Amino acid sequence: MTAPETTQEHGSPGPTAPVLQAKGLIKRYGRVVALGGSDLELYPGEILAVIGDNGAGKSSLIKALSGALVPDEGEIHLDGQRVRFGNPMDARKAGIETVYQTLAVAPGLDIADNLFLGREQRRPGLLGSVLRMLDHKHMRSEARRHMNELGVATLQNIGQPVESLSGGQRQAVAVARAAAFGSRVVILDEPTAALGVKEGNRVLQLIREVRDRGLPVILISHNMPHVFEVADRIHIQRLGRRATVITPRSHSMAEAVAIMTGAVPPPPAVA
Amino acid sequence: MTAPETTQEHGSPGPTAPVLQAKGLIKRYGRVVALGGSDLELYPGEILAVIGDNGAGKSSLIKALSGALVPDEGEIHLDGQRVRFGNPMDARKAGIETVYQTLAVAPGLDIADNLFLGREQRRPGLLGSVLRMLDHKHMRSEARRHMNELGVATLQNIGQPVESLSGGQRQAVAVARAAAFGSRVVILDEPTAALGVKEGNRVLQLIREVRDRGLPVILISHNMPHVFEVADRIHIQRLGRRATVITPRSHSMAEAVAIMTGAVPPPPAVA
Amino acid sequence: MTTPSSTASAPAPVPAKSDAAARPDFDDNRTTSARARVQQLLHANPTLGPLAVLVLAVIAFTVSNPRFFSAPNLSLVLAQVTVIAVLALGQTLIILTAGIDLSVGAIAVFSSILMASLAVKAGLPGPAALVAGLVLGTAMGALNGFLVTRIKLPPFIVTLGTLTIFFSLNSVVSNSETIRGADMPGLLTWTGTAIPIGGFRLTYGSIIMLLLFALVLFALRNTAWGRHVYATGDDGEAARLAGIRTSRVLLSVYTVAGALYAVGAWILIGRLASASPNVGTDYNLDSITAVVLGGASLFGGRGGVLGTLIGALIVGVFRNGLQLAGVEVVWQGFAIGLLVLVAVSLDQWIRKVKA
Amino acid sequence: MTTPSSTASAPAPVPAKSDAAARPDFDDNRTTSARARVQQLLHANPTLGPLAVLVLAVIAFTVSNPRFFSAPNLSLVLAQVTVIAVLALGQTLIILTAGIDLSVGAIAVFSSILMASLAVKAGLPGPAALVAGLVLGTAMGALNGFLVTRIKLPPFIVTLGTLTIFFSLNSVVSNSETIRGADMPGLLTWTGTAIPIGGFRLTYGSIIMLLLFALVLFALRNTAWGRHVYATGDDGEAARLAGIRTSRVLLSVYTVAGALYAVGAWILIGRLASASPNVGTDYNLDSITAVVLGGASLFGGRGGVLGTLIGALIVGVFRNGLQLAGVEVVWQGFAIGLLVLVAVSLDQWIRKVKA
Amino acid sequence: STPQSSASGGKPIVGLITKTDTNPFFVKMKQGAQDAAGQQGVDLQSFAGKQDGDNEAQVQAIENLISAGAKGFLITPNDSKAIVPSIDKARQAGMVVIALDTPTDPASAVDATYATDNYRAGLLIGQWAKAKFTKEGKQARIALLDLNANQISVDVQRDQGFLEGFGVDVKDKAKIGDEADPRIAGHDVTDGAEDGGRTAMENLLQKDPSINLVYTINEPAAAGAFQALKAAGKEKDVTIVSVDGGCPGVNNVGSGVIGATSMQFPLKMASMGVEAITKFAKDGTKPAASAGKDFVDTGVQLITDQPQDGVEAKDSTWAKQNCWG
Ligand SMILES: Nc1ncnc2c1ncn2[C@@H]1O[C@H](COP(=O)(O)OP(=O)(O)OP(=O)(O)O)[C@@H](O)[C@H]1O
Ligand SMILES: Nc1ncnc2c1ncn2[C@@H]1O[C@H](COP(=O)(O)OP(=O)(O)OP(=O)(O)O)[C@@H](O)[C@H]1O
Ligand SMILES: [Mg+2]
Ligand SMILES: [Mg+2]
Repeated sequence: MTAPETTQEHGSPGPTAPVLQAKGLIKRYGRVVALGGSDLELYPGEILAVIGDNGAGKSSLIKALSGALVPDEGEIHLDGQRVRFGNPMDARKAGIETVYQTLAVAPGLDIADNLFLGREQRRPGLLGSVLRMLDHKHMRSEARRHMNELGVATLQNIGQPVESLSGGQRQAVAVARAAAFGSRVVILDEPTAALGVKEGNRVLQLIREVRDRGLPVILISHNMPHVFEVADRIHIQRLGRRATVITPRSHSMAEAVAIMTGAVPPPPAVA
Repeated sequence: MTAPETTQEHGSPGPTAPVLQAKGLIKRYGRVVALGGSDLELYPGEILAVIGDNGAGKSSLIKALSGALVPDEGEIHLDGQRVRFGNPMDARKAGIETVYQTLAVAPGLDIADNLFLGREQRRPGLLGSVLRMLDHKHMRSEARRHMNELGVATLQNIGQPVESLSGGQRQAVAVARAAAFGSRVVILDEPTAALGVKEGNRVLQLIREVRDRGLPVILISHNMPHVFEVADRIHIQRLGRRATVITPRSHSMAEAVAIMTGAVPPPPAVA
Repeated sequence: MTTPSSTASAPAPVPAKSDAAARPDFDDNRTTSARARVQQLLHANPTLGPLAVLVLAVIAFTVSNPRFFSAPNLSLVLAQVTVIAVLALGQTLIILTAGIDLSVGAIAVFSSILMASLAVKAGLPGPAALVAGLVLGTAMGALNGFLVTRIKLPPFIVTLGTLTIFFSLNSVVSNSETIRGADMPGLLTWTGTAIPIGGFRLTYGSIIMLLLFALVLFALRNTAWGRHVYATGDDGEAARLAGIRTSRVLLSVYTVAGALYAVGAWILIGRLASASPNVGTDYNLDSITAVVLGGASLFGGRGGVLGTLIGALIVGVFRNGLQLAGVEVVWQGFAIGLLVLVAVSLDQWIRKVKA
Repeated sequence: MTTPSSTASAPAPVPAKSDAAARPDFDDNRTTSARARVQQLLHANPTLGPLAVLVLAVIAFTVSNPRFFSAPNLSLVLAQVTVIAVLALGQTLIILTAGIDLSVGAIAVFSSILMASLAVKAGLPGPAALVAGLVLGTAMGALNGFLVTRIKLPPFIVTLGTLTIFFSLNSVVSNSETIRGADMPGLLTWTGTAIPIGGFRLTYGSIIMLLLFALVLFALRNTAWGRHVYATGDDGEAARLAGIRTSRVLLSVYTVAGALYAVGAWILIGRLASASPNVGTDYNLDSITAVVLGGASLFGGRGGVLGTLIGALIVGVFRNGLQLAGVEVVWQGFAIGLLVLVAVSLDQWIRKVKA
Repeated sequence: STPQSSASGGKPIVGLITKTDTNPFFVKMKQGAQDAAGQQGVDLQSFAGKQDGDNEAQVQAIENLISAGAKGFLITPNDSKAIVPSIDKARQAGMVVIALDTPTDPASAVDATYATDNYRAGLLIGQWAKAKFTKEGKQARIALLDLNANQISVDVQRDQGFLEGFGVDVKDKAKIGDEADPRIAGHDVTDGAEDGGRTAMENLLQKDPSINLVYTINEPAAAGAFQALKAAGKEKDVTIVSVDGGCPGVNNVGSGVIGATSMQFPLKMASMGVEAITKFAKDGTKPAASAGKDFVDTGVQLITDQPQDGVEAKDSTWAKQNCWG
């Protein structure tokens, strides 16, 4: 596990500008308001947790950031530049890699194919450059390595279609993909929900490693111990808006939960 | 929360016969072995937790018990009688109600329709008996009540199709259904994975209430605090088999996790 | 029970009051803009898209030839779409379950031949011949359902197979000969009789058709069976896990569809005043087109019978309107193709507003 | 960082050794029973089912008439399925993306008319007419793709619309007149030329067909594009979220399919030694049948081109074999329907073994 | 026809390839051929296209007949031009080929053609209608209910023959619908079946309610058109003419549904054809075309119960004894 002191560095947004910023995002579905004017700031090198009740709009918020939904109103800024993501590919090109709550895996393809989907590796030499032939062998062995890294050791057949995997195995595939390929920002929507204790911890470790590579991470989770273990700052989403931002040092878990559920009024944002 | 002493009563399997029993279940998929001879006993009025690594075969085990998969080998006994479930309807008729990890909701139908799927309520009087007309209004208000009971208060429109719900809201629908209709055994596969802190706790409470109604419950969860909070006994699944059975009193969480991941050899089963 | 470790992840439930206090933000009945209200309307009524297309088409054709919007011509359009509408009604049920029925034309035509042959060649009295034809048509639908649910074959293949089988039995039974309505008992051709209502002439066949639509609409919306049909088509595996006997639902759907086709056969005899073994080659594509124009998804679980009725009317209006507008036969195909594309684009565009 | 509360839910990672120790239980290479090995084989090769059906059909027809299994007759069957096989190849790509193409026949026939008209009526030299025809066919496919991806219409509706549009343009361009192969440049009819190999006569058209299958097989299995086609068809929304430009994939698939249909048109000219505007009405159903018999799912994402080739051969073998067996025309439809059902049941049964 | 006989070559094989196997005309033709084959002691193998215009199925049928070693075959070509290369192949393989009902293009591609003169069939009903309208002093408003949009030869010949007979300038004789005569109210297609006939008639009537003369491609289309007229209450004022001579059609002439129809003789075509091929199989004599025409005309007979001066006709009583199905 990373030493506690490194966390100190990351936690402070200080004078640095946010890498990714959302301003007043609104998204309605008919009568339903998923986002009612939501803000978010993500600073360089930090792990920002987003917590909130079910239906608070967490997934909608990060979907807007990753191009999976186009907000009705509001702005998104990446490195200070206003960006408009029409689809997930735009965000991905900008270096934002996302694990969606619904996982977004192709059920009939196998683990390696899913891991490398959209980023397939070609054979070296003419076979690859002229015939554009895929390097199945390499991708399979890489896939096995990634899955083992996440502690998913019960995987018996790397060529299994993803639809036949257990819930946790499937989630691991999605997480491994994001961790391996993020280049600017990594967003994880409930990455440990279906994971076992060991596998969940490996993912937390991975998140720290990604942060230590210099990439800021947005982590959505209902697991308070996990959140308080890795987050530098905690964005609390409530009823489609950001209620406040706290840190694991400024507030306890019980306080965070109380703010989240509306039991106590949100304190002013930290920092 | 229920008083600790009531738990004592339930925990002891003692001389009573198991309500539901699995013997040597085997399920293979091609080269993959999902269940390698798994046993399980569920005693009257207890909450039996099933824990295990990702891919350990927990979901496969309960799918066999609920008729969703037909094991290649092995026997299932309900109240001492051997039963064969060819499909989920058979198990359901026998009073076994299940929340699957994949939720098994009809995405295009709304919350009320999903809650009452297969158990629709008809209008009183001739409209119901002759025209077999559904009582939409009643089902909707019941649905709203069930969802509120689970603490899912952010739900804005009870007529929303389930596919447009947030992850946690969707899970709440599945849990509410099982809790409302189980008559002999209730099985829950990761019912709190996508739920928030408050909603998760409500589900735990609901599980206890179901148990207090006299129904035994099987709870699969990766959330150790949850498991240790409500379980009477804990079945540890490992590599497609039952490794052992412990209780929250006999072992600590750390010990349970160590057994589950294979870090320490499984102790003999308690009781 | 409340151990220190569990507190962390499981604080005591908060008072419910706080939720209620926060509710106004999300109130269902907050004042909405006009645009939002249109959106809501469209959201609640997916048939409004096809309906708008139909209305636009009627307006356009009326402008091009005012005779189009006359009572006699509109009765004609209704009579022309009646058979297809009934067949499309059965097709809708099947498409709702994520199936497809290529045998609809074969079942309808074969049933009409059976009714007429039993009456004329075998000498059965009218009611007996009619009932026998209805039962046999239903049985053909049930055979499809049996093959889909028991042998677990894809509906496309099942109905492709039975399509050729029924058509070939049809040739054998009819000897490819038309039976004239004049030779049949009056009951069989009764569906073609029209009641004049002002300048409008409504056939009994059309009345039966409208009643069938009302019946199926009721069953889909207001009975458990209807919910099960949608659930089965939406996600069959989920429905099965939720305890729906999906095989039974599918079997019932194919059987009901067969019965509807057989009623369609009766209406067909009335419309043509004959039973001809050679009609109906386009019924498959036409019925599927009506369903899809009506907004249903071929992937199942989405759509409804009102949409199908509108879809069938759209096709009928196009065919009739183009002829009245004096479009050449070679170009009529072109125009219909174009109009179908434009119609569905329009519908898509209308739907987009709501998303 | 290691607070007491987190220990409970997050113990230190366990040494990896313990997993390895437990592994033997689950070893991939444990000795397997013969039955298990058959299961694995079927699991890995879903085309074995259709293949078994094909082999059984060949055996049955050979028994009923030994002439069936003669080199001349087998060459005939191959030549007879060549056009449908090429069209079904394009159809496979589209069905893999969960689409369907009803315009396949229209594009193929219209392309053949365009090639022939450009050569004979407009006087273009053979290669120019051929290339122009190929480009125009590709453009027709691209138009379908454009409507599917940009206007976001369902493929069924798009291709239904373009089907009628292309067929009616086809009538206009051809003036409903057949163009004789004798009047065309030799290049256009070259595909019908046969090379004798023993008693077997292999046409250049069949060779092109086999090469195209090999090419598409390679592309689907070994290129990123192939993976994207499967992912898009499997779950389009998931693929989009995973960062696949699904619109671009779909557009490419419809365009490639159009190109394949245009090559099919060339082979068609060679086969019929003429370009006739009136052929091809069955190509839609036949090509879809071949794909489905080959084991692909109409819901997308499952299936492959080898299965399609076998599916096309099954249809060809049935048609030819029944005729040689002396089955009467009226009963041939019946027999083909029955055989299709039996074939797919058999395939289903073979697959069941593996589940 | 057992597989053994065709395989062992006991009886000579004769093929019959019709346009479709659902049209009663071709069903009758097949029955005629079967009867003749029974009498002549040959093995008849029949094939059919799947619908009008289906050339490819006929090409396959020819290939299969070559493969089966047939002596010759009878064919009603779906595409007169496109079928020629396949017929050439068959003749090169030593088979004798006879076109039935519809000539090939060129007609010399086959050894002989036994056909209805479809143009004449149309001409007769045209002349009859003209005489009737002239006698009654009525101005005609004509609706033409054709087969389909493909302008296939039978469709064109009957349509243009009718117009010619009625005295309309048909412009291009090979093209339906290019006329500019104001008496023509419109064209529509029927697929030669009742439902198509009814819908087409309904729509044309809406377009022009004054229609009083309806040409139909065949009798099923005529029956459909009549229902449309009846529903509009116009069945008394409108004259329908048609082509075929099938028994239901002849009955419709008797009951006044159809004013006049041109009867053709499919049974005769078929039996003549089978005899000719059997003769070739026995002694190698090839059939020859009748002098003056490039086909053997099997005749057309106008059937009507309202005979008109100057147009030779038989009545429906005679026709009922001679109708073919
Ligand atoms: N496509 C949609 N149509 C209608 N309502 C939607 C749609 N998507 C989301 N919503 C609604 O928007 C609200 C916010 O949903 P969102 O998925 O963002 O919640 P969340 O915070 O991620 O919840 P969870 O913790 O349960 O995942 C919910 O009330 C949900 O029902
Ligand atoms: N249909 C299937 N085809 C092939 N393998 C399967 C199938 N279903 C399950 N498996 C395999 O069986 C094993 C057990 O799966 P199961 O879903 O029972 O695990 P689990 O204990 O529920 O895991 P999790 O905690 O991740 O939900 C896994 O390795 C999985 O890949
Ligand atoms: Mg969410
Ligand atoms: Mg599981």
